[in-house]
Amino acid sequence: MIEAKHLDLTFQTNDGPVQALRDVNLQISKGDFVSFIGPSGCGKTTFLRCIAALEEPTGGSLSVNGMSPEEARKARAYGYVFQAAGLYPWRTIAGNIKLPLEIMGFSKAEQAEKVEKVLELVDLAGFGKKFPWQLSGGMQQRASIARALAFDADILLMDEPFGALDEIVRDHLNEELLKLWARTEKTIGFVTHSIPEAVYLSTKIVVMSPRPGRITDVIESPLPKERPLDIRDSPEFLEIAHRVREGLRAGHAYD
Amino acid sequence: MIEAKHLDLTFQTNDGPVQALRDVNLQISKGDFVSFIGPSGCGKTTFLRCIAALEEPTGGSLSVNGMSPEEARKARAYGYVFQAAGLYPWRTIAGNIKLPLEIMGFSKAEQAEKVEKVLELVDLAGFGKKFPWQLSGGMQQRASIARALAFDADILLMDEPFGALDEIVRDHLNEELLKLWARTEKTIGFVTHSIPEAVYLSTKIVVMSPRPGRITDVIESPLPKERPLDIRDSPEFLEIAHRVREGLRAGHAYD
Amino acid sequence: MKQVLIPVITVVATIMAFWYAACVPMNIKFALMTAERQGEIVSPEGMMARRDMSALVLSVKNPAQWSDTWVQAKPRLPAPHQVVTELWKSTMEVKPTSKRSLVFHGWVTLSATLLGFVIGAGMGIVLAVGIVHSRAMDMSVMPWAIASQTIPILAIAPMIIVVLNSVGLQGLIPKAVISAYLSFFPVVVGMVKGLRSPSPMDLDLVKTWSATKAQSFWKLRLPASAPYLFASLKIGVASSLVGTIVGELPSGTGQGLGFRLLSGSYYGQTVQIWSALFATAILAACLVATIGAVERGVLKRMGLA
Amino acid sequence: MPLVIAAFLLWAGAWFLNVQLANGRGADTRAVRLAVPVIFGLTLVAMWELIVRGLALPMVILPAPSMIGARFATSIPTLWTDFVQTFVKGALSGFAIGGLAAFFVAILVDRSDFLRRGILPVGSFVAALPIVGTAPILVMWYGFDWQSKAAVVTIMVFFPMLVNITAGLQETTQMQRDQIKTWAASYWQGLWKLRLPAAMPFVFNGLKISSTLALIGAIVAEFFGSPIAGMGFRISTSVGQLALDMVWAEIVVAALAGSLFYGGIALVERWVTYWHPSQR
Amino acid sequence: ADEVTLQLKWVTQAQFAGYYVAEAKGFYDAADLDVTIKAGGPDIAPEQVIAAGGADVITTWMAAGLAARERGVSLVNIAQPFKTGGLQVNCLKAAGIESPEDFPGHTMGVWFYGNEYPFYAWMAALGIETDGADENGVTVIKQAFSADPIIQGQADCISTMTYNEYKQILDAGITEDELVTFNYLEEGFGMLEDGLYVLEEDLADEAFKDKMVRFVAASMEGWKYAEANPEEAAEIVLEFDETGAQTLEHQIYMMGEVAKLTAGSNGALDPADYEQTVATLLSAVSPDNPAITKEPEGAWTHEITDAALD
Ligand SMILES: Nc1ncnc2c1ncn2[C@@H]1O[C@H](COP(=O)(O)OP(=O)(O)OP(=O)(O)O)[C@@H](O)[C@H]1O
Ligand SMILES: Nc1ncnc2c1ncn2[C@@H]1O[C@H](COP(=O)(O)OP(=O)(O)OP(=O)(O)O)[C@@H](O)[C@H]1O
Ligand SMILES: Cc1ncc(C[n+]2csc(CCO)c2C)c(N)n1
Ligand SMILES: [Mg+2]
Ligand SMILES: [Mg+2]
Repeated sequence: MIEAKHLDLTFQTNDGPVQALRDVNLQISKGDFVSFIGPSGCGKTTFLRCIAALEEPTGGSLSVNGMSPEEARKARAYGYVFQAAGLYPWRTIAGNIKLPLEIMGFSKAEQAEKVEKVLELVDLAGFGKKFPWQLSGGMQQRASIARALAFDADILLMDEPFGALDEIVRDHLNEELLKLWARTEKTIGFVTHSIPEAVYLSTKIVVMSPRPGRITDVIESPLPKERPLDIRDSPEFLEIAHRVREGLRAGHAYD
Repeated sequence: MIEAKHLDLTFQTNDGPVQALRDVNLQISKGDFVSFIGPSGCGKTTFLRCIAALEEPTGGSLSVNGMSPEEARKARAYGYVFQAAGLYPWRTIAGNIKLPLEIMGFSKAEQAEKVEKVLELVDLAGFGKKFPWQLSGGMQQRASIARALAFDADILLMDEPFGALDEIVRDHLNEELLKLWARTEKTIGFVTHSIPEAVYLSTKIVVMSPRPGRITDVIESPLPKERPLDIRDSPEFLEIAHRVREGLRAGHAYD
Repeated sequence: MKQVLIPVITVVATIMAFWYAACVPMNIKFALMTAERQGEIVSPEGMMARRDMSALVLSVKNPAQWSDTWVQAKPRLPAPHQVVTELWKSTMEVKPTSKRSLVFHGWVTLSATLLGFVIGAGMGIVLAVGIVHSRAMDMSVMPWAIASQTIPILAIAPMIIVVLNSVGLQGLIPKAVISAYLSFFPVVVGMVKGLRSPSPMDLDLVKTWSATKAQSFWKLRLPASAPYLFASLKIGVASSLVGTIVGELPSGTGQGLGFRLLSGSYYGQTVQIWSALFATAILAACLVATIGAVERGVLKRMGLA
Repeated sequence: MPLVIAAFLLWAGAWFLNVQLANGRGADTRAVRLAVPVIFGLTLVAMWELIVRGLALPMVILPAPSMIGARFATSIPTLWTDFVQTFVKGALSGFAIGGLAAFFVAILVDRSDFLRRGILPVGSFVAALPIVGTAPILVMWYGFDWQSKAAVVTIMVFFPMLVNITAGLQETTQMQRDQIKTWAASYWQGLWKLRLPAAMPFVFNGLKISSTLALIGAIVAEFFGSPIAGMGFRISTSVGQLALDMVWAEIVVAALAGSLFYGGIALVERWVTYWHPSQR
Repeated sequence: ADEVTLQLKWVTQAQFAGYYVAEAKGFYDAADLDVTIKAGGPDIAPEQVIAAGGADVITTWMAAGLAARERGVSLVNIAQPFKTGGLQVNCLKAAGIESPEDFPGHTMGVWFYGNEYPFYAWMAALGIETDGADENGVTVIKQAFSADPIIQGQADCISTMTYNEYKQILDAGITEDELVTFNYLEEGFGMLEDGLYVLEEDLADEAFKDKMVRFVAASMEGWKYAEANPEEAAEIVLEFDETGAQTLEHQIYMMGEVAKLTAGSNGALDPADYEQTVATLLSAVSPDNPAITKEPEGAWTHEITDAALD
């Protein structure tokens, strides 16, 4: 459903060209939960941005639902969650979630209804009238996820959405995200630096390595769809985590 | 060597008083590696700041090497590493490391020599002439650690120094930090959100809980001083991690 | 409130003390001359003997004449109470519609200032929108906007007035044009900064929703620029007032604080100059405070304050 | 009339060219960065010439650029003396005095919160006193030569500089200040090693604003009394003699000097604050 | 009624009392004219205003009028209500000045903005340089339009008008016998002040000419009324002053002095005075004094006054 073939992307910078992606091949099917993991600068963000048509590949081909990413974006196929919550401080939580709906031209009634629904989904019912800075970091991040969910895009792209949160909150949001995914059957692309997080969430883990950014390993997870938090102590889990770690080390600057 | 007795700290804010620390009792001996873990807002940073005399406790007593924290600071007992690298962009890496040395009045020759030494220690030999923005986040963080080490303070206080790094770099720096600690016998106070990190590094883990901030558990680690990275898969390790997680959960807002 | 009031009062009191003290050497020569004419003994005697002496020395030698330095009709430096009295007389003791009233002149100046400010700020905003959205405009207009501000406005103000006069525009409009010329620049600079303040991430976000240029302007850039806009509006309104005053100097229509300022200087009426000067500063302070109040209101409603 | 139409056609053509250049391939090269504003400026000048000729405006209303250029070329010695009198003696010295004074007061204000809360509001009120009102007073006090001009400039420059330096000194993060505290640095060490360097972007912002103010202030002050040299003197007397070409020649000098001064400061800024994200 | 716009050379004051009186007393109305009087100011050049079409008729000094004529603004003097001029130089005796020979080595305040022509002509005739005070030169400063420099001790000599700044010096406490006064007229460098000028091309139009005839006649009626009733004239001027800054006392004084200058004129230009002005200007052409470089032609006419004074 998302298909990258021999994807290349080179940035022209003052210091000369930087090859951010080289010969990236990947297939993501509908309903997959794909994690991207790899050291800083390996091109995870760049790849996600290519999918969302925020970046123009310089080589190879990329199709989304059989369309070009540009067309898919026009068809509003994407919900994108950035690393920081990125809520607009001059809008309330509800106002922030409403924003993409206004832009996409939903009616007032639909807007209100959808906002209500997603706020509930991320456990923020009742906080709609607050401004972002009146909420804790974790709550803001959930609001930002709610915003990406509000217009029911098929594909959810999340770039280190939980990077700034503490472990307990993160665990909690991981659980919630899995539930949501199970319920909605969305396709999710997810960037993280945490091995346990990647293993816990994904059906497919893509390990990348830098200079130039390329895919070094794609691991299909044998874990069941139903995943309690303590699955993380199971041998299968540790086994996959080990494989991811090895893959990472191989491509890393140290060692 | 550091001793807190019935320590209280209340901030006066516009919305009324906020009790950040309540009845905190803790003894840290010379050479200890103490980690502080706990949910956001539980007072970890505040406690570290009290030790470094950046915050004035409103009750109880706190002594460092038998002096008041203020006196200890004047005696330059502390190396403090903040969460963000906080390097000055207008100085090179070497210039940044030199800064505290200049302030403390070391001679030029001593400065150069010490800079050389710590740059080596954190694997940055050869990067002295670069500016901070020319380095990756991980390298910046190491430079900031080097700066805190340069003047050989007895006590190293580190507030989430590795929070912004990816897992592999973090593992690497954890190893290095342990080696350094073993070699120098410094006393280290270390704030983290990561349970494995806390367990891996510490001789003593302090679990805190918020509203008001207090210590809920102090765990002495039975792990040996020599710790290879894969000690993290050992049962003792998992056992301690479990105890920390339980302690955290007990004090956390969720559940 | 108290945290601001006490320091301000202290500083003002200090300035007052210095001011009264400064009046002595500033006005001593005239005081000595009048005293001598009235037969008092001053040292040294004779106006010409004093002409080239330092005012400080004269002040020290003649403490008896100090009090005379605070009550002269046309002093070099009027004493604070003289200025305050004149301000009071020309605002409170005459009808606000009388041409002797500073309220009347203030109103004339204010109306031109407001018109000029609206034109200037409007132009500034439009230019900024253009600059942010068109690279060609950004590259060509900005350097010339800076250069335009290095032109001494006082030099071209008379020409602007003469030219506008000849096409039948008089009074308010020429002043407003000059006032607009001075106020557009800070607004352009601040507004460009503000419209560019959304981070690349913010911009990418609306892009993922396929927002049009207009949508991302109204929903993202404009609200994000609000704090910058208000900061530059405050500078702009102050410049606007300066512009109006400059426009009044040569215009000769005779109404407005600027004209009052100058006509004071033709006739050596220092007290009148100073009171007009303070009236202008008070007017500026009020304008800035008004914008500040609007700012607080708007930003509060936007959740930004 | 045909000339006027030609002017607008020229405008349209040049604008089209600029749009092409600015959105074209080499838009980031130095040459294009320079060419676009230059083309814009030249177009304005050409339009001016065409319109003045087209409408046959009398010279005493608005001289054509060619006349101004001719006058400029023949009056270089006069323009130079005026420039020295106004810019070098009046504006530069006032600029330096005002900047230094602002710097010292900023440190005072920085050391005492009481003074900050007292001086800043009063200072902003004083700054609102219109220059055209204070200039005659200062000429009365400091005489007709450049000293009174420097005094006017000092007053104009002082407050923007003070505000910017004070804001700049607050620019460091709490973390940076805490950090330097853990090293037990003295106030002056902290100021010198941390807060001043951090304040530099603000200081330069203030310098840039002040640079245009300084020249304008010096010129304006000359309207209220001057020796028989100086840009303000020449402008005001030439208007009376209806030598509008001379007036504009002086305005050109003012704009040139002002822009160069501004550009020079921007260059130094680049060099001093090389580390700031806006310069990278 | 026919509309006429008059641009004055300076701010509203008794110097222009005749026009304000004619307006207030209805003399213009009686002549079927609707006159707009525009006050001037320090940076308003009436010659520029009339060239730009902002006025039908202006008052200005003849030197400035002739200079403008040479620069392409074809001004023509149609009437000269001021017979003599009020421009003078006042010096402090105490500074050691008794006669023009004493000027060198001193600082002199001069009005520029087109008023400097007589000064430079005079200095040229005296052989005094104007580039700095030394044994045969003076330092010239550009005096603002007030008497401050002599009062503040910044200059030893300043320019004054008999009817204005001179009184300010006296008011500041300097007495008449502490001052020496040099009147330009008496020194032989007098230049006609405050004449009425229009554009030559306008004069080709008979209707315009007729308007001007009525205007000059009514204005002269105003002047004569003002001379006869100085206090009432001063009050009228005060009425017209929009700044509210003038004082009655000062305007009465000014009216008294101005009356001395207008007394000898019936409105018609005396060609002998014109000749003297031109000769003075031509005698001292220099970069400092670029008023005129050649004998002007057609710069005045008696057509209007001849008709008006019938
Ligand atoms: N706009 C750009 N211009 C030039 N180079 C860029 C640009 N964006 C990214 N790069 C470079 O491309 C490479 C890949 O960057 P990318 O942001 O995709 O990495 P990442 O895997 O997301 O890293 P991180 O974990 O730090 O977010 C890096 O070397 C980066 O410096
Ligand atoms: N300067 C201050 N003024 C008022 N309240 C403060 C201040 N500093 C901290 N607090 C409050 O004190 C409490 C403890 O804060 P502290 O920063 O020590 O938490 P923390 O454990 O370090 O949290 P985190 O993990 O988010 O860094 C919080 O409720 C915080 O809001
Ligand atoms: C533009 C202009 N300014 C000043 C004068 C000289 N002058 C004539 S009357 C007068 C008012 C004071 O008496 C002054 C200053 C002038 N002729 N034209
Ligand atoms: Mg990234
Ligand atoms: Mg903290």
